[in-house]
Amino acid sequence: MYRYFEDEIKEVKEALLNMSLYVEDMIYNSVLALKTTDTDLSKKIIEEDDEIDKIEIQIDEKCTEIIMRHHPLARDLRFVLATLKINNDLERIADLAVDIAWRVIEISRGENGKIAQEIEGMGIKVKDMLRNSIKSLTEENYELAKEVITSDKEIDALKNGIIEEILRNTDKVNLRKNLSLILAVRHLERIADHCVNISEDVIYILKARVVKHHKENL
Amino acid sequence: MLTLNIKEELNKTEEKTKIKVKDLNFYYGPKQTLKNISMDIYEKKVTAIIGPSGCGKSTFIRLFNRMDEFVLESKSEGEIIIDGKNILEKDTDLIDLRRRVGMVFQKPNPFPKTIMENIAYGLKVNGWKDNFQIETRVIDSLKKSALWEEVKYRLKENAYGLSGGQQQRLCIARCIAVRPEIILFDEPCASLDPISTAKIEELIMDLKKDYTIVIVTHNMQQAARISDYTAFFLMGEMIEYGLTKNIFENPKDKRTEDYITGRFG
Amino acid sequence: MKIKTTENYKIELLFSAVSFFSLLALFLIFLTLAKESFHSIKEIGLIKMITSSEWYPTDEENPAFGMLPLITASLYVTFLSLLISIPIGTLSAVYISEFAKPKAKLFLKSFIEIISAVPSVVFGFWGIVFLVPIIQKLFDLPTGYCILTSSIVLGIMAVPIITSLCEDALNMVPSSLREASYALGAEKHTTIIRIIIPAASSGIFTAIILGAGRIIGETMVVLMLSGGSAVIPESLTDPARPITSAIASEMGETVVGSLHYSSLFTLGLILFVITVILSVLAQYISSKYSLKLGKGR
Amino acid sequence: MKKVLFNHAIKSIFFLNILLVILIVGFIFIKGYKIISLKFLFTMPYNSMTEGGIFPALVGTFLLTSLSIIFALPPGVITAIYLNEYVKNKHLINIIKISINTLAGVPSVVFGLFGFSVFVKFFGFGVSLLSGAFTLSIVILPIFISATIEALSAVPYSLREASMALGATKLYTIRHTVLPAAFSSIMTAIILSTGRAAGETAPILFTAAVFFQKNLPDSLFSPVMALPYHIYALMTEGTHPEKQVAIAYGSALVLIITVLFLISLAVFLREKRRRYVNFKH
Repeated sequence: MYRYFEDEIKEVKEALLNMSLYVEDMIYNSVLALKTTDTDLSKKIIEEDDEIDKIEIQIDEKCTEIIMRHHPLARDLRFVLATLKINNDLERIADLAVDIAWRVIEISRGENGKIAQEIEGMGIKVKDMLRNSIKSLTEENYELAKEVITSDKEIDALKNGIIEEILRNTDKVNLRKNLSLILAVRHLERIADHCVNISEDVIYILKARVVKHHKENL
Repeated sequence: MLTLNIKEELNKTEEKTKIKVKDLNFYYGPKQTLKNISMDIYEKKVTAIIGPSGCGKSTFIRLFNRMDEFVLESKSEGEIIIDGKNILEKDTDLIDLRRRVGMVFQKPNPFPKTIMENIAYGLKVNGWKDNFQIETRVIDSLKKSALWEEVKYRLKENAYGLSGGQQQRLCIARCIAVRPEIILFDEPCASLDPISTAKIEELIMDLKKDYTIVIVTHNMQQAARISDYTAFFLMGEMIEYGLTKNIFENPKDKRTEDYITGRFG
Repeated sequence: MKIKTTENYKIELLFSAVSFFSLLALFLIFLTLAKESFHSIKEIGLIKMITSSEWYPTDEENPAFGMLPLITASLYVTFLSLLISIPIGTLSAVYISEFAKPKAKLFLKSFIEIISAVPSVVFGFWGIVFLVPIIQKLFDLPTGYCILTSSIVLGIMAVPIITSLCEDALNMVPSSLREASYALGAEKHTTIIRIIIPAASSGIFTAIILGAGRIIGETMVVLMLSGGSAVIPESLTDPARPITSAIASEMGETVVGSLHYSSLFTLGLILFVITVILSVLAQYISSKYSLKLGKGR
Repeated sequence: MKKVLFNHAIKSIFFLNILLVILIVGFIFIKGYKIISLKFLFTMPYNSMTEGGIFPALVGTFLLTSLSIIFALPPGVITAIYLNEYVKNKHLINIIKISINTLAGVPSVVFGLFGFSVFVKFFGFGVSLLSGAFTLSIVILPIFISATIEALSAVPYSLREASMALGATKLYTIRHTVLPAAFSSIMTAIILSTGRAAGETAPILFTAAVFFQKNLPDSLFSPVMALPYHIYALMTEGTHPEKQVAIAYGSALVLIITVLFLISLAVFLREKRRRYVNFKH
């Protein structure tokens, strides 16, 4: 029986991985759209969200079925429970990427210059965080998960720096536009927080340790 | 666009009916043990029948290969149609029926013979004479029942030397050796430990590709694990029948829900 | 396929025919005895034969076929030997079933079964060479061949039979009864006397009836030890001629077809009827009994 | 006090019982073992039964028992199979079982009368090996049937189910599954019945046995000497009792040893298998 159970767990893992790749693309495209104020790309991102929602439901159902059929225990139980949460986090990340895409549409036209470049850099960092958190799951890599959690501080610092800079350059003319930029940065920072959540869940799966709100447990 | 690997087989509804049960009633003496049962059992699917002890589930599947013949003073009404023929009719060739509908019992019941002879028994019953052919089929059956690796050097040993789980897999091998179309499992894991049970369940999942399987079990988790369809029996009545997923996640009948959540009685 | 089925049906029919052989044998035995005894019954009359007390079958001028002495002798011997074998047999059974340790129990049961197979002629032989002289000396008798001797030997012989039947009956008492009694703080002897023996009483009764059937039909011991005098015995030390003894010893001397020959078959018929009644009675009681204990599912 | 008395009473009565049997068998053993020798077993009696051996009696008993087993075997096995495998009707089973048990309770001397009237007279076999063997076979039939039924019912029902579920017919199942599985217990039943047949005297009293015979039996229709009858005859019909009693001791010991050996063997085999079966299922 274990063979069939293993297969199903593997199926879920693969689905999560695929979903995360999908979401990664969305993050990257959203910052790219921000840089180039590409509304077409933004619209595509917004449309893609439906796809992610569907996948989320499928993974949820699969997890329910695994619980129903196999009554997983111990590590397997932690895996299924954490998967449900990770699934949720990924969907939220996708939503945030969509939010960024909306900001791009709000900004519509105009030059963002240096700031946009910095936001892109932050976006790529956040995307790597996501990649690493999922990688720590698929590779069962505890160190990598830890790294993701600690790198959150870096993102926070980055966020603060960019916001400072935006505020410094803000005048009456670009107030509305810069507000959207600040929001986009905030979205990216929230994505990073979700990545931290994912990593915390990975640590829960691997070590059965709750590090959420208990950083000393790391 | 990315594609996901999640199979959606459970949502398919186009199944081929293998066994059609129509208005089946069964009496044991004055007592009615099965009441008005109608259901379709689909080809190459695992159908589980669950219910508390004495709900008639064993009686029910024993009608499929007419093992009720040995029950004294019993009477059946209605139809069980396998491949277009009502097998409850008097002129049914029971011998042929039992060859087509194999059965694995609650307790492993190997014959007190060698492993080889055990599996060859069903073939000899069917008039096989050529030893080479018999041997080939025996080996094939052992491989299919995931027992070959464990017994390949002891085919000439007595089957009672095997462990309980191995004996049960031997019984499955004996059953599939005659290439039935349907295999009935009557609580096949009731007397086995969890490891052996897991092996048998895995084997049932493997066999699903080639055979229509009906399994009676009072272990709900087992039904949930291995079956595609589940029927819930209570006091001789079929309360609910449907996709296993639906029965266990969202049962329609209150009694089913009470039973599978353990609130029964 | 159809042909095979009819073949099987034929075999089943054959089997069932053979199975009635026991019933047929029983019936044939009755028929044979009845046919052979018809002559004497018609000639003398059954009632007269049973009630008159003169047994001179070989008297040339005036043969008499009063079976009363033979029947009384049989009853005497049966009663006396039951008196010996019932207490010893039942109490031995109680010992095996309630006192012996499980391993010893298995051994003792087998042992009892084995000694119950000792041929009766051996018991008769032992009686002649061992007991007869002792009885003769003890009671200062002209001969040691008497009712007492044959009763003692028969009693000893019936002990293992009664023991093993009683043991079965005690064994059928569900252990839950025992446990219940012990759980209430009852001691072993209380449990045995108050619970187990009453629960097994009809089984024990069955055992006694079957034992009686065996004793009354036993031939060799009484033939060798009773002494053979065909008069109604007055004391325990009188010689006597029980039914079986009469049949066995006189059969060789009679002319086939004579009144004597026929009257011996009448004796056989009486014996047959008595044992059949006892046997059916015992089975009736034991079947009711097993139903009561819930064994007859 | 009462309790102690009760327990002691039961124990002592039981051991008295055992002691009695040991006394009887032991007595005969002590008196008889000196007499038994190869010569005693394998020579003919001579000098009007006061000297010589018991060879013809041994041969007679052997022939009688083996023939009676051969006669009892087919109807016995078939009846047991029919009762255990075929009949569904409870009343029918009851009727046959009651008749078997009743037959077992019929006194052996009545079997003797029956045998005399039917085999000796009606069929005209005379006092002969054949008449005796037929009579004995009816005597042992109920014992043999009961033991065989026990043997068959010890074969687990699940084996029959397994065979039937593979599409075997009833007859095939019986031949290839039930009988092989019950084979050794049926052998035990045969041994048990042999032991019983060997010790019976009354049924052969008027059907087969003679006190003395010059030659060994040469056909089924010749009368035979038999061990149990030999003991009886030596004690009651002899002309030189004091000399014959020694031979009787020897004969009795041989008979006891033979019968007890057969019965013990059967009981031992049965108990051993019972334990094995309990362990296995």
